[in-house]
Amino acid sequence: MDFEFTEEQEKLRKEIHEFFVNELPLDYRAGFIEVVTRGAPFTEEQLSFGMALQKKAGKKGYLAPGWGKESGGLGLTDMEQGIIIEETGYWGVVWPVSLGLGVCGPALHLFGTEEQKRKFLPPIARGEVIWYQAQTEPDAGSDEANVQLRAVPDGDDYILNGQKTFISATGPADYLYTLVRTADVKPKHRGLSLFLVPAKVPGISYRPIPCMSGFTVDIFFDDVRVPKDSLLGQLNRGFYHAMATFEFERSGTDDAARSKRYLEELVQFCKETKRNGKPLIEDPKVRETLAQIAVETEVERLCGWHGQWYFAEREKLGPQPYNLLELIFKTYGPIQSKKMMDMFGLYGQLKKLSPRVKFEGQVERRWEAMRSAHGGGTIEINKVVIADRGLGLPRISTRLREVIGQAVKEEAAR
Amino acid sequence: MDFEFTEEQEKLRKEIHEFFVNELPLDYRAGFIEVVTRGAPFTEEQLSFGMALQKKAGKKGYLAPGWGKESGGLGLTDMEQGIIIEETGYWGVVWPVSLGLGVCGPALHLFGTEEQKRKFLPPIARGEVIWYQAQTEPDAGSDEANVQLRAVPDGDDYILNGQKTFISATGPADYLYTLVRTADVKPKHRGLSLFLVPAKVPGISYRPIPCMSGFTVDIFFDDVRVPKDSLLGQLNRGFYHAMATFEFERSGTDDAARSKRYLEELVQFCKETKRNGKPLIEDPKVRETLAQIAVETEVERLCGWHGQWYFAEREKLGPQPYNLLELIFKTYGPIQSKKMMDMFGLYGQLKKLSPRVKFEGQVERRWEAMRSAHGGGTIEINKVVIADRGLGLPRISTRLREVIGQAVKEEAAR
Amino acid sequence: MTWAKFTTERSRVMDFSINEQQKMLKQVARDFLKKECTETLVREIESGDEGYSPELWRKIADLEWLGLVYPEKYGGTGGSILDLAVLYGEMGRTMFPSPHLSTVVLCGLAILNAGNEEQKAELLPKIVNGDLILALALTEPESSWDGNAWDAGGVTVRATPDGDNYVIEGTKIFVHDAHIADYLLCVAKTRDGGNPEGGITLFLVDAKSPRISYTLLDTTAGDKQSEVIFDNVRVPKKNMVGELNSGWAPLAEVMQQGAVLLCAAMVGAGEKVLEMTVEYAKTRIQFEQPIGINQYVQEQCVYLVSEVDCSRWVTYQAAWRISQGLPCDYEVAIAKTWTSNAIERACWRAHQVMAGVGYTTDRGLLPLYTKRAKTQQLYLGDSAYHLEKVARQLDKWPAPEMPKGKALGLWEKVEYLGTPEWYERFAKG
Amino acid sequence: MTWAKFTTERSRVMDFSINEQQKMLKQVARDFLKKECTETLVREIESGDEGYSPELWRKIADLEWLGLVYPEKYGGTGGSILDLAVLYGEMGRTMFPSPHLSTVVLCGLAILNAGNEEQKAELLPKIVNGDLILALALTEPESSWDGNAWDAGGVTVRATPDGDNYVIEGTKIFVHDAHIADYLLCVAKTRDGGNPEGGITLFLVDAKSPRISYTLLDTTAGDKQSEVIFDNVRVPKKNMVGELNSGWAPLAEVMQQGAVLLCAAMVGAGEKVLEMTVEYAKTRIQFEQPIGINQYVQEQCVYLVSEVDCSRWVTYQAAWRISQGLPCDYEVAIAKTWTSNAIERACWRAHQVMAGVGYTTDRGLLPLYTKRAKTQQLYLGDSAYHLEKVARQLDKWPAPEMPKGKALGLWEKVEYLGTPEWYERFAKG
Repeated sequence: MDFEFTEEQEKLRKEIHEFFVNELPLDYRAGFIEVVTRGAPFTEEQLSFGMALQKKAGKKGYLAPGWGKESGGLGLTDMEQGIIIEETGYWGVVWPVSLGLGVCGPALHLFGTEEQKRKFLPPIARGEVIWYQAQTEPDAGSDEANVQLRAVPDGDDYILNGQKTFISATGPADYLYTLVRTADVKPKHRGLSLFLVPAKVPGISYRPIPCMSGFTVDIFFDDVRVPKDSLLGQLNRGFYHAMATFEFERSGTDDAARSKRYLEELVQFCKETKRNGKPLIEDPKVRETLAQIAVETEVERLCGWHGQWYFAEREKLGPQPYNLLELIFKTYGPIQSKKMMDMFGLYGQLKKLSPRVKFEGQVERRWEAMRSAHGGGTIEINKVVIADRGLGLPRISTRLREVIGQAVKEEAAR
Repeated sequence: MDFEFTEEQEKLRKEIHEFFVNELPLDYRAGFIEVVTRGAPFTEEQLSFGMALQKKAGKKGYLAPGWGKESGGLGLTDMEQGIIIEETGYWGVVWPVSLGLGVCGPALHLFGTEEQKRKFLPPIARGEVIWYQAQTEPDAGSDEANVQLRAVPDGDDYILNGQKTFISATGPADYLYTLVRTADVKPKHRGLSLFLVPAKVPGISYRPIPCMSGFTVDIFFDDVRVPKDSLLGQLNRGFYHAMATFEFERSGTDDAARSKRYLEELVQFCKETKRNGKPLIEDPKVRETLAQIAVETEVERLCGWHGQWYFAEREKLGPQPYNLLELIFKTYGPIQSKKMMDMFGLYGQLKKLSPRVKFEGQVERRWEAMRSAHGGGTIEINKVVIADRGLGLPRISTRLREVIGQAVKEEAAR
Repeated sequence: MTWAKFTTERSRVMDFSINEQQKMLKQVARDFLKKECTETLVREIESGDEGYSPELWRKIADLEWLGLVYPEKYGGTGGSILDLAVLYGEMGRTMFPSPHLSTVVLCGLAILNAGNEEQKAELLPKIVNGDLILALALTEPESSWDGNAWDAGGVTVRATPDGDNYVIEGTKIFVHDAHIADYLLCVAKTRDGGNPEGGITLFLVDAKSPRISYTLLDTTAGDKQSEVIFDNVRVPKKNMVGELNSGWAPLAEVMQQGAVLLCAAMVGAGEKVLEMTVEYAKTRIQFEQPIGINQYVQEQCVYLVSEVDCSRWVTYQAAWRISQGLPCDYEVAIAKTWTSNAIERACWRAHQVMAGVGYTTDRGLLPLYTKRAKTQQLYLGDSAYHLEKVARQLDKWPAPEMPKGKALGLWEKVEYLGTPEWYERFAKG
Repeated sequence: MTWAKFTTERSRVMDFSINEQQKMLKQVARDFLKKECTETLVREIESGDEGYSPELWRKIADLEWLGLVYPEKYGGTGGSILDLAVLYGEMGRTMFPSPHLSTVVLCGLAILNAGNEEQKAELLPKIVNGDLILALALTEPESSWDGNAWDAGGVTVRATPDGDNYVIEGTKIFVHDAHIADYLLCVAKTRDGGNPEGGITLFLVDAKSPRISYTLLDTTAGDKQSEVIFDNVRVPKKNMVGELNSGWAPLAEVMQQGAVLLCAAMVGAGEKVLEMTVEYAKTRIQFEQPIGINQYVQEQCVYLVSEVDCSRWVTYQAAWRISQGLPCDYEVAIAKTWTSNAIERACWRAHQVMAGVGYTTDRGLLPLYTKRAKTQQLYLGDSAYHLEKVARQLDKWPAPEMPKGKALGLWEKVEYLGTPEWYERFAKG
């Protein structure tokens, strides 16, 4: 058992830390850096800053430190990767290419041809491109296998028709990583395939979806022609490929680090700001709130590192049965954000740009973002996964769902 | 709309109030009166006090004020009944005959023969008897229709064999109100019947089940012979009869009144007791806790009265789609009891009879009782009922459950 | 199914239903708002600068909504706060954006209760006709931070007599509807020392007076709240509402009324959010089934019902008591504490069910319901504030009455656990 | 399924697994306790007066559990607090009732750290051999109520020098295992004024001394805690452990160790409760299906896992840091705050799943797990106490480091909502 890092690892951490200290602007705010580097980089200036920073980090190999050097990585271990991700998270930085790094990259490693790897991996690792993960559809949310975007073979090509929705748009995309129906079979999971599609080919169009916080898009595919080598992995194995890749999304040391930085800024604010003549941090209720959040943040940190460790040890331990990070984050995050906002009384409702705003409106932004925190699936789906994979509780399988669905319909018709 | 009572109703309330003020002993404690009048009247003295008080109340008609005079009631309306129940609840009194009053009595009114009514109702209303509601079985908990206690006709009698469990024992029983299988059919609900059985006939035996707080028993039926007129209502309609009667269990103005009295005593304790030289009630955290409980208690009170009002208006409004009282009580009760216990620090763990105990150990008792508050069904079953009857959300019907159960089994066998 | 009737008759009291006139008012409001207060309009107003629709304001004047609680002599229809609560439920349901609370309730009722006959005769009919918009200037930058925004002790804006005028100096903030108001009802400090409640005076200030400046704030809900700076603003003495130093009592009363009406609006919004959520749960298909078959979804819906129903009961109880002129401090504080939190939770539960669809701001109004609930939670005292008001009632509770029967020592010696004494006798006997 | 291996090698640090020796210790303990510490025995001890089994105490001495963390020179095996945490996990799992924490950790380690060589040589081997039971007398009636039970400031029991003796006067309460102790380690005040931590001295008091009286308390968990009254009890000066007025530092250290070990015991109990609950969810049939198919039941089980797992990580982190001699104030306080609450919640969730069966006290141990968790939550500082300790660490946090790059004004002017500037270029381009 060990809860610290080697000297070399600490040196690496310091190096990354220094990188951000030197590269991030003086007028940085943890709560808003995301706006530049992910979320919705709003202005052109924000976007170019984010891309420039990403390329600098890519040049140093910080984006994909665990990938081999031939793919633009540094060939470091999972633990070093965890450290770099944690440090990146601490500064609130989420790379525009994050989905390329966290989803497409792993999928390419696992299932890509040598040619695909050569073509796609290095630009991702260098931070030169932006990928969208185009998975959700109007009728395929929690039910991820219910994909209707359809690919039909046509000579050396496929023709794609259909729609994706709620796709996180971290900047102007270069490529889409997308799950497509290639066969009508039952169970429906067995007729899906993964495709890598350039974002701006004829027939693809976009529509913005303004959201409570952040920005997503609809993507429409209207007779989109892509060559056959756009297929990633085996035909009709796409759902299983995506699930296998999913494991790589589930470990993360950045979430807690981001929360920690945010908490540090809030604690500092509470030390510097007085209420009724006394620093806010001396108010018993504020004190209790901050300490409770600190406890939860530490728990979140250990969840993240446990996942990272398990991932690193996976050959010894087998696939990870469950990961609690998301459950903890989605359980405590909304409560924390409410408590923080309540601390600010009437001022809690002021947005970033409002006159008289306090703490740069960070509590308002966070509260709003946490009202509907379903990125990566709802917490309910998370619970279903833990109950099934982690605990082996009886499971409503796909086949069973079909039986039930049919029976419900019959009963309704009676 | 009206949230108060008529002068006459207030007079009635005062009368009941005076009754309890005069009859209850000086050394009364709200948190423990239940021990005498329900729960587990422990000593013979407690039992005889409880029964004597019950008979006094019965003589005045306070036990079943809504029943007709021929049945030992006062012929008052549902609202007056609500007032009497509320006042009784305020003093923490739960009559040993409560299940007779709340369950058997209504069932007799709804489904009993004239002879059964004549025979059974007046002794209940006079408080001379104790009834158990013998419903739960080892394999019929939430699944109330899965009853295995079996009645087989034999000449003019039925012979009963089987077991009931977790039966609240509010004193030595005179009669059992019990749900029995009288036919093996599908769906299984259609083969059950209600029986009224003397508690001490040959073949019935009891086994104590000590519980976290309170006391329940197992009841074993070993070739118990009862005459055919022990049947209440129609043969094989018992489940539906029980469900219809269930409505009478669901309105209740006593729960909140009991909580209120308890809160009043706690508030008083917090005024009289100092911590660090200041009355406890001036401690911001204690203050917040007490006020929050007061808010929830008022909500609980209105839930109870809304149920009572709806019940009184049922001919105009139709059957009550749902009742929130239990949901609220079972949601907030455990949290309240924990918060109260936490207020007491190390002293919170002291039981009633311990040296150095504070507030007579009432917080410890309540905490313990609320750890496992499943009387009247788990909160989960309550949610299922509200989702189905109240909201019309898709329902897993009995037939469907059988389909699923079968499919799960098949799948497990694969 | 018919129920056996054990009891002989019904009682007319403890009645949770609204009466026939209220039902009619509700229906008219529902129909009107459904037609006029569309989603598009709500969005336009949210993103616009005015924060209300002058055209609709005129229309609701015609519907007599602006005079609902005023006496007939001022053009009103003499309704009660309970009637108004019914209307607020409907306005909350569609998030109807208007300065009704500011104008009619917080300022108008303060004038009705404390103003002189001349003020009432001049101003109230104008309010009723929709010709006048008023805004209450109470909360201040310091008090809003220190937690006494709604207490007399938080008022530092000062009015100093100067000839026929008073001169008002200081800053108010979070003033709803100030940017469109004709007059501000300014709560000013006019005496030092002593109980602060005895040193408050209300002034009607012409909103266009020289030396007043306004800055719109940018809030969660996009509602229109302003900072208002009074830089030695001169107000004629005749604009004083009520007596000198007697402003707090009428203000406290309208704040209670306003708080309950905010609750009523939240309840109406909660009802709509519940309907949207249950509808979504029934119609959204995933895994071949409506998602509402999942207990995780049912759980959210079930608690949504309980949040909304309980909020309705505590709110209507408080509104009824106000309407009856009964003591209501406890009930109002409970209503605002509970409802503020309950409707926030309700919205959160709706988001859990509606996930992505509930998250978009162009495909439904859930985000706006969520954010409005937050503003309403904060306005006229947040939960913590009203919880302390509840606590102050507990302070006043008398010691619980003790019975008078002979002491029996029944609880002295025995724990209640284990097998009771009588059991053996019963089981074996 | 095998995973693609992107990375070249594994790191040896940040390791959540226990080592081989610890695994062995765990297995031996599991087997031993399964055999010896049966449900029947736990019940007997709970309802008995002694609160432990002298026979098993002897046996665990033979297993070297009493000397696990002592140096070899005193008969110990030189293990770490982390090793002991592994053992406490197993003891917690079966709720093994013994005075181990009092004797070996709270008193024994205090003697090891602060005692003189003579005391160590005399007492520690006896502890290791199972010949000595000790109890820590720290908390007092007033301090336990006022919230400073675990602070030096709460100590009022006074020791006054008198010739070769000290005379101890005052009352301690909630003293675990006092009724069976050979010696009490009494925490006494020996100086007035100044920082209270500088006026505390530890005394070994012969438990059979004249003028000490004991009263057993009746607690939730039926564990054995006593009130101990010192009525001018004479203690020889040589029984002072450590220097005069220097008792607080070693005491604070063992209290941290004890707190973490309590957490480890709670984690072990939580693991068992989780297993019982999941087993019940899988095997209890209602409505023709295992109840675990219901999401309501799954929800409880899923959170049970998270409560237990997260508790394990915070606990082991704290134990590891103690074992490594690293600063651990923050981590210990977090461990005790989190685990105390988490295991209480875990037990509550188990009750929700196991309903009636979990409620009976003769068909399973769930009620006792629930009640033990409560005692352990309260002992050595409850959640509120440790939360304040966390807050004191926040007080010491430095200001967050700010970056040094050129200010870019990227956040100054723009809200982040709506459609971003670059979108049109991208979508249309």
